[in-house]
Amino acid sequence: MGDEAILRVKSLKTCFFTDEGEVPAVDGVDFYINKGEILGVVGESGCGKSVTSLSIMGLLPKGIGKIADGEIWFKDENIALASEKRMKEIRGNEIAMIFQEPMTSLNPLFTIGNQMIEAIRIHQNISKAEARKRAIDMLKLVGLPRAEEMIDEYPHQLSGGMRQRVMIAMAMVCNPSLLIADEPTTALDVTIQAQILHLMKQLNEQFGTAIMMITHDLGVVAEMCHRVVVMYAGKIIEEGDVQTIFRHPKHPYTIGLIRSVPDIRERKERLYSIPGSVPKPGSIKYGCRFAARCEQAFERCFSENPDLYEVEQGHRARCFLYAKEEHATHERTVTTS
Amino acid sequence: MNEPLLQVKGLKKYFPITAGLFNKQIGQVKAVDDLSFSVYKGETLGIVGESGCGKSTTGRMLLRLIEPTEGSIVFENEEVTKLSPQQLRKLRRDMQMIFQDPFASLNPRHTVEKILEEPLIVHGIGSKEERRKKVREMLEVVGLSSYHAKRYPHQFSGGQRQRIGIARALMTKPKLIIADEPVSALDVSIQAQVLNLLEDLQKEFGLTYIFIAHDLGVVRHISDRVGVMYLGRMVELANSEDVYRNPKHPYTQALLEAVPIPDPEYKKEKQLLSGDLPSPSNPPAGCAFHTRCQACMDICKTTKPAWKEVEQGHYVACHLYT
Amino acid sequence: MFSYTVKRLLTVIPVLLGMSLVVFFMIRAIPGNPAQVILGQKATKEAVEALTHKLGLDQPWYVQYIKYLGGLLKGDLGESLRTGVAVSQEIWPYLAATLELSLAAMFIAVVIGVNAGIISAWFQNSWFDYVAMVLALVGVSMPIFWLGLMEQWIFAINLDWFPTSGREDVRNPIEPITHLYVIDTLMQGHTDQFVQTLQHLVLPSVALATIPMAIIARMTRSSMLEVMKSDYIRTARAKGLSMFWVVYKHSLKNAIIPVLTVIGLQMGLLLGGAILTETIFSWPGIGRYIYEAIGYRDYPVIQSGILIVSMIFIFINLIVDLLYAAIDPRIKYN
Amino acid sequence: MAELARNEANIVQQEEQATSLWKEGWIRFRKNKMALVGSGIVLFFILLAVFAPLIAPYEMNDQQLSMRLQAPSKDHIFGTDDFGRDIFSRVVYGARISLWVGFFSVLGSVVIGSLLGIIAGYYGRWIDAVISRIFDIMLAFPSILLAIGIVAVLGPSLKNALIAIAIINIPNFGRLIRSRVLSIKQEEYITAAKAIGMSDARILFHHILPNSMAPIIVQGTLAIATAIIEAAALGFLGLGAQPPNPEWGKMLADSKAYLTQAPWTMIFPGLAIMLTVLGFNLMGDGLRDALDPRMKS
Amino acid sequence: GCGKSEQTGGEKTEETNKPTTLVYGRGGDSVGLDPATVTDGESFKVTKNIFDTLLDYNDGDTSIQSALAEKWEVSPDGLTYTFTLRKGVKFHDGTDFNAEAVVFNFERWANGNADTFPYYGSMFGGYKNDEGHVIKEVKALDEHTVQFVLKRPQAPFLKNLAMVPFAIASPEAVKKYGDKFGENPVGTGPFVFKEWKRNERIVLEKNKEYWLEGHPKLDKLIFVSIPDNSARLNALLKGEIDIMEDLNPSDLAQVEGNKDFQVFKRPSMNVGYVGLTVTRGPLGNKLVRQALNHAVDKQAIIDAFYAGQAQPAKNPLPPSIPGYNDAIQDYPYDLEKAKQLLAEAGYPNGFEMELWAMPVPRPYMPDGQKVAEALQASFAKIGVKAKIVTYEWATYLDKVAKGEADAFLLGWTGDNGDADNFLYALLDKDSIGSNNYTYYANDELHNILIEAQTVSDENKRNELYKKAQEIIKEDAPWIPLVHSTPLLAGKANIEGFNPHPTGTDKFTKVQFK
Ligand SMILES: Nc1ncnc2c1ncn2[C@@H]1O[C@H](COP(=O)(O)OP(=O)(O)OP(=O)(O)O)[C@@H](O)[C@H]1O
Ligand SMILES: Nc1ncnc2c1ncn2[C@@H]1O[C@H](COP(=O)(O)OP(=O)(O)OP(=O)(O)O)[C@@H](O)[C@H]1O
Ligand SMILES: [Mg+2]
Ligand SMILES: [Mg+2]
Repeated sequence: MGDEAILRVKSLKTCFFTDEGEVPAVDGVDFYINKGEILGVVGESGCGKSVTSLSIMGLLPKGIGKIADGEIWFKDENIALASEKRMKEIRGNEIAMIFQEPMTSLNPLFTIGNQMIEAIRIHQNISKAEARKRAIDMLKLVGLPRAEEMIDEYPHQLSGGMRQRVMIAMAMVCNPSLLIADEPTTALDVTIQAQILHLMKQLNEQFGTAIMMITHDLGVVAEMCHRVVVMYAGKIIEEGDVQTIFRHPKHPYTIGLIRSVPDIRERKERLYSIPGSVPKPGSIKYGCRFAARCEQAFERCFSENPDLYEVEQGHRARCFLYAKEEHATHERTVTTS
Repeated sequence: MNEPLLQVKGLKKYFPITAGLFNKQIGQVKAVDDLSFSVYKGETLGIVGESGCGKSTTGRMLLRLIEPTEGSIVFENEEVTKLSPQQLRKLRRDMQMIFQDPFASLNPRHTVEKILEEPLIVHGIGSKEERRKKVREMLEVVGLSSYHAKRYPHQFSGGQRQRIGIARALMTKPKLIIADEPVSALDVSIQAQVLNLLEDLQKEFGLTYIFIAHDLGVVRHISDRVGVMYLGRMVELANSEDVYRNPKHPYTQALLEAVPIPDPEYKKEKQLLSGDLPSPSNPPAGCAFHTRCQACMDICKTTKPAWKEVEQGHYVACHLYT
Repeated sequence: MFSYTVKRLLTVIPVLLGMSLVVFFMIRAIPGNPAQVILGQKATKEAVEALTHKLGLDQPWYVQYIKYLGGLLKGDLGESLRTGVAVSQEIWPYLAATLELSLAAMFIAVVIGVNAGIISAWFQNSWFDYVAMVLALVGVSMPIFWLGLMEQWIFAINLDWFPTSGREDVRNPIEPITHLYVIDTLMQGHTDQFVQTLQHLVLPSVALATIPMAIIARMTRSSMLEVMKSDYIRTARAKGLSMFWVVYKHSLKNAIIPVLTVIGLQMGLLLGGAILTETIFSWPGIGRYIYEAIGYRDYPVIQSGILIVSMIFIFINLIVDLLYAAIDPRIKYN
Repeated sequence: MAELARNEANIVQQEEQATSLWKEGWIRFRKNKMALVGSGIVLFFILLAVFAPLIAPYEMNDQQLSMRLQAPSKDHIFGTDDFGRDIFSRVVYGARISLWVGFFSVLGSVVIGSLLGIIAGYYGRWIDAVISRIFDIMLAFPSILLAIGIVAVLGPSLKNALIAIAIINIPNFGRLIRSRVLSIKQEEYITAAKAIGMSDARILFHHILPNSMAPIIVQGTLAIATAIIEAAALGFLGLGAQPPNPEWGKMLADSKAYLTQAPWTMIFPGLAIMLTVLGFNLMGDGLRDALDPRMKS
Repeated sequence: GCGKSEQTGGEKTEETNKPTTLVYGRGGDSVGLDPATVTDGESFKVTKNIFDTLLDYNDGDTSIQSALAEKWEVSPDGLTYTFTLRKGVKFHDGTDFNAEAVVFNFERWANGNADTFPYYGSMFGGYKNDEGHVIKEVKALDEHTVQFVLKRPQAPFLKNLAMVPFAIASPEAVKKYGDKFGENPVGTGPFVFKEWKRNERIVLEKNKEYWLEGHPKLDKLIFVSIPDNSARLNALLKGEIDIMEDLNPSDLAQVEGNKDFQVFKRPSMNVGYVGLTVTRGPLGNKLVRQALNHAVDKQAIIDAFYAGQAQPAKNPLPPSIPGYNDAIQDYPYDLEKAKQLLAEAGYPNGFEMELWAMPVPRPYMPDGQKVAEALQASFAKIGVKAKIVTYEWATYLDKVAKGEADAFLLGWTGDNGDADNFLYALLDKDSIGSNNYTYYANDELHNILIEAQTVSDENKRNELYKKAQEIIKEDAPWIPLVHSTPLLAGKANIEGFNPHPTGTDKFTKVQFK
């Protein structure tokens, strides 16, 4: 599988300089995305999803955060080390990104067309008129009505859903091989969310664009993604294909997460809930970061850092329960209700 | 069901849109447009709908934090809309509110103790000693510790803050609690904690809830009955089971279908709603939903559908059921 | 937009009315009879009384006020008590002098301030940022009258680079057309005078520019930082835009809006508040004109002068508001 | 089950002290180097002012006409002025005047401005309209002219200069507080307070006022800086402190004639103004970052 | 357009290569250029050069010399004055100067009032139909002879005629411009009015037809206003102006030390004093006033704030004026004596009072505040605590005139060099409410001063004035401080500039070397 990988992140560590010193927001993250694949990245707020994506794009706020360690292989290039010039070429062209807030992600003072044409002309040496045509085509492609008029309108004249479509159009305009979508639908209403997800899936199928889908909504993951990585407190704690993760989650956190989501299909008697709350980044020095909230934690969890143990082919979990040596003793099956 | 605790009839709120030098009114936002429902003692009435459909406005009008434009609200046989400011303050002992944003709804400069004590002070309940004691008890009830009393809101996590908000609402032992999206700002794992807490408290204190949310799963989980709102109107109201298993209104159906299900094997055919939510300042004539409705008929474009009980306890406003 | 402008101008009326009332009473509360002042220390009592009567200063205040207002409505700003010349006619050269000075100061302030702010924000926490912001803080802390004197001492007296005071070389006087000498000399094609005009402008306008420059730099910086944190800037960068474009196209246009307010405000302040600088550099400007009129109790000049300065101030703010709309499509004044 | 739910929240517990926003602000402030430098400068001048009699080597008004306009030397480190008075001593005593004017004029503006601002912001309607118009009128005046006018009416003296400065700064505070009140009124915790049946007065005094304090303190500190310059400007025009008071602006005006012959008479008082003002500005900036991160502008 | 020229040194004529434009820097602008209607010195400085008077003062003092009138005769009873006018003189507008023109001017003034022609009224006792009007009639005997007939003798009549306000204007121009004559002055003077830019400059050009042969020397005379004394000095040092007035005494050394510049000293005809308002508190006591007189070290003040360019005053009028009583001994600087007097007056521990300081510089008081500070320090030594108070100038005069000040600084520059213009104007009880700010009233003094006004015998008059000064010295309503020498500075190559004691200078003979 690895050979098809378009992006491969290796022990990425990203730190922020805060009042408490250098705090790792992302701490040794490994994952890959295959060509044409939709990878879901789930996790609760603050676990480092956005930071991971910004690290890949090389868009960490300068002077505030930096990649402290690790490699980011895009195709055959470690872009963690790439120059700003090279990154400019990659951004928007080979890796595109869309953000959570469609309301604020477009510059309010420029027309849609202006912003799209700009995106095209940075990477392609074509005339304004041509670029404009491309932009209109793209807007049509993402299902916007009145594309010809809309291109001269300002963002505030569009609804949230329309803006997110514009964002997608802009991201797709150079036909990137990877699209990073950071919670693209969180700010939208369900009915609109459904439209956008549908659109993305369509684009993925049509153009074979790999998508890194960041979300905290397990429903979205289940519906969209081929493979999933689950993040917790700056680390990936479980990884596997979507069926496996939802059917046979291994890590206690993943299990808890899946069980605590109310289902619209039927009413559970009582929700399962993970006790406690997410630790602040950098606050846990030793052991598994989930140990304090974990019902199955044992001594080792508080003192040692677990690795990402392979549970089966392509399914890994960061939990001592699955550490190879002790695999037998702590066997445990979990079912989602 | 027993007798209703709260009865709402024909409730409306039109916000004026003003402009210009003399604040001339140039239009109005029909935030809530003719709402009628009842809430029974001990139940949880869920209200769902997309953003801007008037859920919060409704919740606030019930407490008269926003003055209704029209309509009646009867709480325990008292007409809320006619109360004097004095009576209103008394009413607020019995009706309380939990807010969506656990960050904004607590005064950042007050200690938790002060925040929780204030409802008691305002209503002149107990001596200082008694009040302090109550505060500590209440903290334990919502799952915090008494030593949290001296801290300030920003020293708590979102979930903890929401617990403080809940504790504040409970201080005066209200009968009805209006919870306006109490969990939508929280992470899934914390959301479950708070939902569980709310359920526990309901049992313990015999509370009645109006639970406002846009997450259909959450609403289903917590509500006995569910009302679905669209553009200031209620389009469907029924038992939670009925709404989710047997949605009648095309909007409800579409809404339920749009919700992503956290189960990769559950594949369903979706009929996506086209288009966006119309603006409440300029709602479509007739049935407000007709612009996006796949079962739209001619009558829908001109005539407002009536609010009708089509099955036992199942109300729908749709021309399909006339 | 037009109707908005009209409406805004209408709201100005009560403000101006209030101001005229305040000024009217304030200057009459200052002890001292204009007639006495005009006639000087040596005037006889009779002469003073006669002049008081002639100027109508022995009438009840409301009569005087109503007359003044009546005049204003007809566009009559009154006549200077001292010179007998119509204020409307007399005021322009002073106003022009101040305008020229303020515009020059603003030009310096904006060009340097905005760019310093941008670069500081772009290279946040760099040495440039650090130095620029310390300088800016020193700038806002500067008593400009002191700065003006120091400039004179160093650059005019010791180094002899610039003239010490005035607007022009008295030996080579400029024939005024608009009274904005930069324009006048250019129109007449008198390069030597043009250069002279600029030389005269340098010291006072630099002194005047200091504070606005500092404020603008700080404002631009913080506004830029705010904007550069925003989602759409991240979007722009994610598109692969170079930092230069991001800064000068996407960020600047957004960040400039609060800066515009400051520019408008400061421009207004310069117009009426340059008294000290005008005094130090013997600049025949409106601030000094009004200040001296206070000394002479020249009521019409004070009243109308302040009113005009304030009107310009308000007018500039209106222009700033309209500029917002031009920059920001979200703002629609209708 | 219920028990479990209740204790869930406590599982991850960091033993934290209760820290109010004030305390947090203080902690942030302490880390801000520039702010500390500013506070240091301000403290320095406050100490100068307080211990002026101990620090100043000479009586500030001690005229020695034989020692006129002496350049800085060991005996007179800042030189002497045209009365042969020791400039250093006068600058030291001048700190008293400038700080006094700065502080009390701002206090006056803050008290009156806040009162008007609160009334306007809280009661709204026509009261707001009237007060806001008054602010508009005052702000439309070129402030230095307004100050000059007020002093002309009252007569030039330090006290009257202080009053004039206080008056011209009223609308700034009034507007600040008004807008704070308006925005705090929109905060959800105010709705929450209303929802528990709290009276308007209590909301005003327990919620709105305390939450307006931070910007007042920040703005107040910065306003002291401005007020010191304004006082010096009035002094420079001869409309402020009267002789023999060693007000810095007045000292500048008095020695303007000696600029070429005895520049030290100008340099030191000017530097003193600049440094003090810089101190307050630095401190104000630091306070803003620390107390009111939202107000950055 | 404007003539282009080299930057510094002004315009230079081709042949001689010496500058012919003189720029005169002064503190303020003129109010108007019709000398009869204005009262301010800044206006007179200009009109003096546009207009001529019948008679003029001699250089350096206030004795009389001929001007437009070549000769004059006075009848023995002192009631008839006959003037023979200079022939061939033309106004700048080309009309002839003649007796009719003189009559026209005097008629014009006499028909005015205190508002229109203030100086006329005060110098000639009123207007046409007034009781006190001195001039009975002005007649043109022929083309070049004018006769004045007075109702009663007026001692300073000739000196009055030489005052700038009574300059002869072109009747045609007066008729033509009416109210606007003040902006379009036409006279017979050495310079022709060219342009006036308010608050900046007034430009005069050479009157090529001037009656004084070979004069004026300059082609152009420009008056510019630079309010601030130091700024004006800077302008001079930088060559922007050629002469500046009101040189700060403190800058004297600097100018004197610079060989490119020279200092001009204007002969003193002024007095700077501390008024002691006799109606206020302790100051009502003569002994207190005398004590304060003893407490002032005038020479020290002069050294510090007049750069030595003044002489200590003991009388209210300067020594150059006839009638000055040099026999009077000033109160010596004697603190013990002062204390003793205070104790005698019942204030052994002194008292508190206000000391008002002038906010504006005047030749007799270049820096009121500083003098006040020095006085404050002096008074403190005898236990009198003086609080320095100041007001904006107009307010200051207003309040002082109302008697609101305890002790106050003020001064006076003589208009015509007559003792009456000092003693009566400043200290007679008739002048209370106008220029007698101390509210000092002494009937004996009053009688003497009134008598002196009508006596035409010079010696008799002088005796009366000397007596008056003794009374004033004893009553001590003032502390006379100084008779200052106003300082001007100019380029070293200026010639023929002799500042006149009246403060208005004619530039006819001024030129660059
Ligand atoms: N600019 C920053 N400065 C300091 N810390 C930061 C910054 N941005 C992010 N962090 C820290 O990095 C951690 C990870 O943040 P990140 O934004 O990646 O979370 P996320 O998983 O995207 O959460 P969300 O679901 O809320 O978007 C957070 O705990 C946050 O405190
Ligand atoms: N004070 C107000 N003035 C004018 N319009 C208002 C006001 N408050 C709410 N509205 C409008 O009323 C409509 C309903 O608002 P409301 O807050 O009740 O919606 P909601 O259903 O709670 O939405 P959300 O899910 O976003 O909280 C919206 O269109 C909103 O813009
Ligand atoms: Mg994120
Ligand atoms: Mg809401």
